[in-house]
Amino acid sequence: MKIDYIFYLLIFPGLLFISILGLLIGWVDRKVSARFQFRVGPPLFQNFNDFFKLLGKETMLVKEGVITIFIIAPFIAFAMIVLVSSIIGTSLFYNNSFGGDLIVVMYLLMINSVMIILGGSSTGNVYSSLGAGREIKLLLADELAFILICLVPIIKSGFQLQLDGIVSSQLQNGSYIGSLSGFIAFVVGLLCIQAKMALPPFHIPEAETEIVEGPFMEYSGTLLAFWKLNGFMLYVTFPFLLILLFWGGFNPEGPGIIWFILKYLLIVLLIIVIKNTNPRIRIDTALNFFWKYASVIALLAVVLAVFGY
Amino acid sequence: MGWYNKRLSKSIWVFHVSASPCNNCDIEILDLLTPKYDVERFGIKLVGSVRHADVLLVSGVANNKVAPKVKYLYDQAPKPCFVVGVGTCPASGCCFKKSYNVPGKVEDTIPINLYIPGCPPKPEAMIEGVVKLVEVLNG
Amino acid sequence: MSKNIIPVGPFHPLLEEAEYFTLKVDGEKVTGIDLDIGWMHRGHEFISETKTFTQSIYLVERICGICSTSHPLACVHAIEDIDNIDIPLRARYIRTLIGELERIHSHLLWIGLAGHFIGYDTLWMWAWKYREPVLQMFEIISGNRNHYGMMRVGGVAKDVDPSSIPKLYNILDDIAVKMDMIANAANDDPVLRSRLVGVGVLSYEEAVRFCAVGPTSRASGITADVRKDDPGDAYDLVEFNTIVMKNGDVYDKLVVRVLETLESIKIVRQCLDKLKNINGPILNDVKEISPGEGIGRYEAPRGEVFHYIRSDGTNRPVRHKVRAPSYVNIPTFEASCIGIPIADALITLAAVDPCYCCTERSIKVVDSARQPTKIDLLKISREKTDYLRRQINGN
Amino acid sequence: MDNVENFVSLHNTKISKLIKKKKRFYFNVKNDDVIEIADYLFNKIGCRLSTATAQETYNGIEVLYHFSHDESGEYFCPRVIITDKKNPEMNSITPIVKGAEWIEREMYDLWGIKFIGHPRLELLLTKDNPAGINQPLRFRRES
Amino acid sequence: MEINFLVMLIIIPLVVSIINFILPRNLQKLFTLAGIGYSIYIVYILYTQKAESASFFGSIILSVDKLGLLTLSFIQLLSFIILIFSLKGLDKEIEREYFILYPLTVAFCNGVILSINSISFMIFWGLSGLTLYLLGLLGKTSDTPKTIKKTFILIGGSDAFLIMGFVLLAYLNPTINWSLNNSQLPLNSLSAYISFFFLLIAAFTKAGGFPFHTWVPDFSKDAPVESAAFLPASLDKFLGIFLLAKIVTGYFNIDFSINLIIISLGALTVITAVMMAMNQHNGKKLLGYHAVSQVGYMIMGVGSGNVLAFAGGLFHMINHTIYKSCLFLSFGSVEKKTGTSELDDLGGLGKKMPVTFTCSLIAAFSISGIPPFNGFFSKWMIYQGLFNQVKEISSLEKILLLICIILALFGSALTLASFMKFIHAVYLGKRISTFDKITEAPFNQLFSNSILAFLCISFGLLSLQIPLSIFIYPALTEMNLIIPDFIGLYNPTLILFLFGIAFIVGISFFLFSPKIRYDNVYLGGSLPEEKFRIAGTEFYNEIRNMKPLKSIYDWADKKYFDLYEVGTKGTFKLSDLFQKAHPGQLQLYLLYVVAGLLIFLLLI
Repeated sequence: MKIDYIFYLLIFPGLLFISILGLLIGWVDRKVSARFQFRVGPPLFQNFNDFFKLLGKETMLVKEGVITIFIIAPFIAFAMIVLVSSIIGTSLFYNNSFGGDLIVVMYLLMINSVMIILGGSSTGNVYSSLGAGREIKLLLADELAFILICLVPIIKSGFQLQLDGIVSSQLQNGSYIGSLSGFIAFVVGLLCIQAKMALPPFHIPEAETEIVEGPFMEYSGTLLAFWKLNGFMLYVTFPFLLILLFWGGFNPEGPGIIWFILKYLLIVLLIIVIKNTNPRIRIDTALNFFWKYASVIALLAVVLAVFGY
Repeated sequence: MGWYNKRLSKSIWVFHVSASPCNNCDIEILDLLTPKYDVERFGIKLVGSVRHADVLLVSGVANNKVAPKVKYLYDQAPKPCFVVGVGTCPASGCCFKKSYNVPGKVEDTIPINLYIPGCPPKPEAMIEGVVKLVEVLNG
Repeated sequence: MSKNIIPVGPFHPLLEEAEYFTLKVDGEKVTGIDLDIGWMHRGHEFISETKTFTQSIYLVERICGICSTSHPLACVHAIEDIDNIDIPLRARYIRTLIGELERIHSHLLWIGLAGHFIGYDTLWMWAWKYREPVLQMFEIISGNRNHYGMMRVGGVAKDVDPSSIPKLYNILDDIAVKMDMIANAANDDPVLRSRLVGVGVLSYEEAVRFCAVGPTSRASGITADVRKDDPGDAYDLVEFNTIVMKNGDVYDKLVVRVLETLESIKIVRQCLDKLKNINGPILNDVKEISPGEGIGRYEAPRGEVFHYIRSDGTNRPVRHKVRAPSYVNIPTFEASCIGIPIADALITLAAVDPCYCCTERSIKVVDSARQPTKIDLLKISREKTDYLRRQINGN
Repeated sequence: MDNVENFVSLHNTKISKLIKKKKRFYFNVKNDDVIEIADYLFNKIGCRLSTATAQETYNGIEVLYHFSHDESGEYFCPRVIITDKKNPEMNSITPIVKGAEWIEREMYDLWGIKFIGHPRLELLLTKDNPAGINQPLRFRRES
Repeated sequence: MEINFLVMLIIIPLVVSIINFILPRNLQKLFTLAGIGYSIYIVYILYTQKAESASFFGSIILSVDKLGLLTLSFIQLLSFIILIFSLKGLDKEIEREYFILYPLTVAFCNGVILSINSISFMIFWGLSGLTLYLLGLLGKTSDTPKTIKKTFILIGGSDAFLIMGFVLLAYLNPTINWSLNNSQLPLNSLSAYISFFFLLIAAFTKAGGFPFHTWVPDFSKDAPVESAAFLPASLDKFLGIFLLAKIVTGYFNIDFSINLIIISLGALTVITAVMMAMNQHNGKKLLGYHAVSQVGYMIMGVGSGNVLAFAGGLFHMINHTIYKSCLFLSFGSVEKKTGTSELDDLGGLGKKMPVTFTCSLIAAFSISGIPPFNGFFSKWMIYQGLFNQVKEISSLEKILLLICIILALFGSALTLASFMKFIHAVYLGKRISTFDKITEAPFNQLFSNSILAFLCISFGLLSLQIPLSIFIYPALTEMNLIIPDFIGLYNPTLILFLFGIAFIVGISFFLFSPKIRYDNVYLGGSLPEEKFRIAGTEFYNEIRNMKPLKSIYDWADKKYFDLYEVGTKGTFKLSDLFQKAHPGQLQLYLLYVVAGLLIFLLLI
């Protein structure tokens, strides 16, 4: 059994798969954004080049900072994303959960933000500290709505917490996105993952023109390479999670694989469209938006789900 | 090293150092990113933090006040880091070189690897300069 | 209470230039701002020792790359003001044409950068895409994208080629369509409005107190436009409106700039119409400047550019003072940035379209290279003698 | 033009050497009167302070203010001549016109003119300058 | 005579405390250590052999069941670890009193747990409140007397409720004769309800549950940090939750609607306390609010009526005492070194105190429920239990319970946020130059912190193997509660193992790129001056200033939600009224007399 898990973790759907897919999807993002802006955009392997170039660069450490945290933070976040992705991916592709259920996944997903905060603020840089503060506020903002939308599939599957249970329940009874509450939750979930990935309009923590990339300001070389990679890997993790929770998962029979790819690309495309048509909002606006609107709508979805709509 | 340089040549992240210029080179540098010239297709990206930079684009004459900061900035950049002087100012001092507030050549402050002359250089010239840098890196 | 201080600069990606603020913050709220400039100060005094009037026009062009026609224009106005030099009609139209094209390009540049500052890169790219044709027009007219070198005392250096006018018309029509689109977008876009309305308000009273100029003051309700108040060149011959808004927030500054761009397109079109018909000289050759003082001003994209030139009859100015619009607009940060979040404060900092190169120019063309007159020599020798005598006497 | 005549008639004891050019009025005032004149121009007529210029001549240091009356496009330019070149001092108008703060700081920086009553008289452009530039725009004489 | 170990558990600390009156300081420490060590040994013995109950005055007074044993063992363990921490570094002036009071407190707490008779329970309960008061008095801040008075009044009030509750219980159930054996009183009369709620109030006040929590943060702020770690963070939690567990399983037989009320109170505790904690500027007060907020999870678990959640609640009680003591103690080390507990003045100590920082970080991760630390496991068990519960109830109840679950889940995100601020303000960020010479804490403090941090990790990873199967499950089986075989899919060791593999793969990239350079902080070219720092305490100003929350926070700042403050204010208002009626004028008194006479006559 353990060998299987290591295969899941390292090859498919874990490390190798999501890092390569993530970098490629990152290219799709950059390319489509460029087309939005009447530009040509980068070549296909641009993100790979960026990554390997950063690996070869010098790593700068801050004398006064807490260096250990500074160094291990990106790798912990990296390992966490790989782990979560392989848990989600295994449930999707093999219909087999291991390691944890949805609550574990929800808590594990917070580690990325935690590591950004710890790594960023370990240097004592004021911008990083500001960015860390914004990151944690953003986490708070989207977490409430995210918890609420995660409850919808739990309720609809008869209080199943296992990911494979949610998938198989959908394979039997149809995707939750077809129901009213599922659809509402999916839309809110799309906004939540936008915020969780810190993409525009929620790129508040690393606002380049305000606080100079925020927590990533001091990072360079290999460590920065891994932060960038983490960011791209989230392009895989979160859409997969959304598909798993709301959109019927992955049906290995017949044209299921094509449907899956189309679903995935559609979600990525929606993310890119939202990304390119909005300015960065303020952190208090984000808090207001998520707490006063998105969460209320998500709560509505939860209530609807309880009553079976 | 060759393999690495090849990667570097395909992914140049530039940081813009404005060392008391007249703004024109700066605007033209930004112009490079915009739809008409779009240097992102060569993998060139403008970054906000010098820690991420591969190339510093220096414009201006580096007056007394800003010169030590430019030097400090260069020290803080992770190596290998190349410096490109954009415009006539870093190359010769343009019309400002006799001012009381201009300490001398920018070259005295930080080592400059490549000059792109012009007041301001056309974006095409800058792209050519970057291409030359890439050629140097590759071989 | 708030012990937290954030340095902004000298190399901050907010602005392309080196600048330095220290923001006092309480959490995300800005409670105090301190400005430190001088990073761009190039001090043209010693450079200019050998510059003649004509040369100094090219020198002031290098004050700032974005207002690279406003400074020369104000400079030649100042020189012309000394002797009341008349300029030919065609030259007046050409000057107005160049000036207004510059306004379009500068405002588009600001709109794009403002988009960049609020993290709206799509707006940035779109605005700059539509700015390219303006630069193309400059290239057709003057041969340069940025430093045009068009101004001369008594006229302009280069004529507009009549054969290129239809081409200019075409490009202008293009720009006009795109500008209409941007104007509509700025009016309707709920996202932009939600981000910019009510941000960084500069009230009318504060604007008066700080003597703000240009779009910064016009967004606060001050009706001041040099082009109307003191029309030089062809501004009294063309029709246009002064755009004034009331609220003084960043959104109003954006709207003022967008609408001004539309007005500029109107003016450019009128100039091109006239240039088709008017023929004549473009330069009234000025042989020498008599002693005296002159004030020249011009409404640059950012506000009033002010040049003061004093001549003593030689071919070099005795004193040449430049006051760029950003110089008076930048201190308004002290009024508009307090009490708002950092994210808003930084876009407010950018909203006056600050140009530090202009601010810190300090051009002073002192005549230390001029030949001292007989009286001066006498005076100096007397002072020297006095000095020596005191030395000898042992004081 | 009404403004000017009113102004001249009100302050005819305080101004001297009035030069009228087309829309530009240059006149000399004494150091003691500059605050009153500035107050009148800024608060009564509603002029905007464009800028101020200092200049060293052989007679002393001249400080020339430029007040712009935007409605008519007229310029009022009061000129103060400081004769003490070693230790130039004059009254500051910053308490009346906030916009003069930087202008006067710049003059303090580049010419060394001390503005009495300025709320924050610090170097403006060459502050923290490592080269130690000192009043660069003054005449430099060897002795 | 055969030694009764139960009596010994009370007698030995009591004797240690009495002898400590006369011993010199160093011997005092040794003696206390030996005493507590011996009580640990007794607890071990109690595990291995069946304990006999002790009888006095003809009735069984002391007895122990598995739940009590579980509580006892952790009381001894935590007391021992905190004692090691206090050996060195305590303020010299209070050392003497501290080492007298310390074993006394342990004795009384043991007494509460061991009592099977309600009278002895009440006596020990009251005495433990008294030692809490005395230990709090050792604090040195200017607010100490006020705070301690408040604590004493609240705790004393809760004692009164406890007595009334027990008296009512005995009145309703006369057969048991003041004994606390499982009476399983059904809630069918008003007096039963009153008795139940009186006991609930006592448990809530002791544990620090909403709305009787207000003494905990103030006490944590003003008392010495050892006392704060010892009492509100550890022992009082044991006592309060022990009583709550007894109430809901032993004394009363309750139905689900009561459970729902308790769960809602728990969720309210979680969310209100953590919202208050987020905006604190004093480190100890922040920790105090978290001590309250975590009680909410225990209340939710223990009061839910679901076996799994009950086990989770008990487990969370153990976990909470471990990580909260660790947080208090490590912050105590910082406070002793720097001399301040204001978060605004601290910062950047992670480099100077690496071990303390690591322990603190692990405890912070535990409290915010980051897998695979222990806090997560117990929270996860509670969620599992609640999700099992939610299947079987009506829709409206479902929605209410789901909202409670949402609040609890979101509460741990808020906890995380609050601790990110705490960690940032104390250990990360920029250090001010006065702290440049600070060194690591003394060995005994490091030792106890490390033990606690180690417990956090091991209880998280081996939760099924060690704490659950050794301590908690036996207690549950004794109560005839059946643990389901499958409690949910979460395998901490597997997760850590796989995480470790991915982490090693990642970090090997770094190890193979040896080009490393040390440099100053990059601040856009400006030099890293000392004034350029973010304290981190203002992180949540946006939340503080949000529209509806702002007014709530303002009210909270004015102490409108503090029952004690409202009560005192009300009392003073009332007495003011009476005072005004007595101005000392003879005529007025005469008028009163006449008026009273008139009323009297009219009434007759």
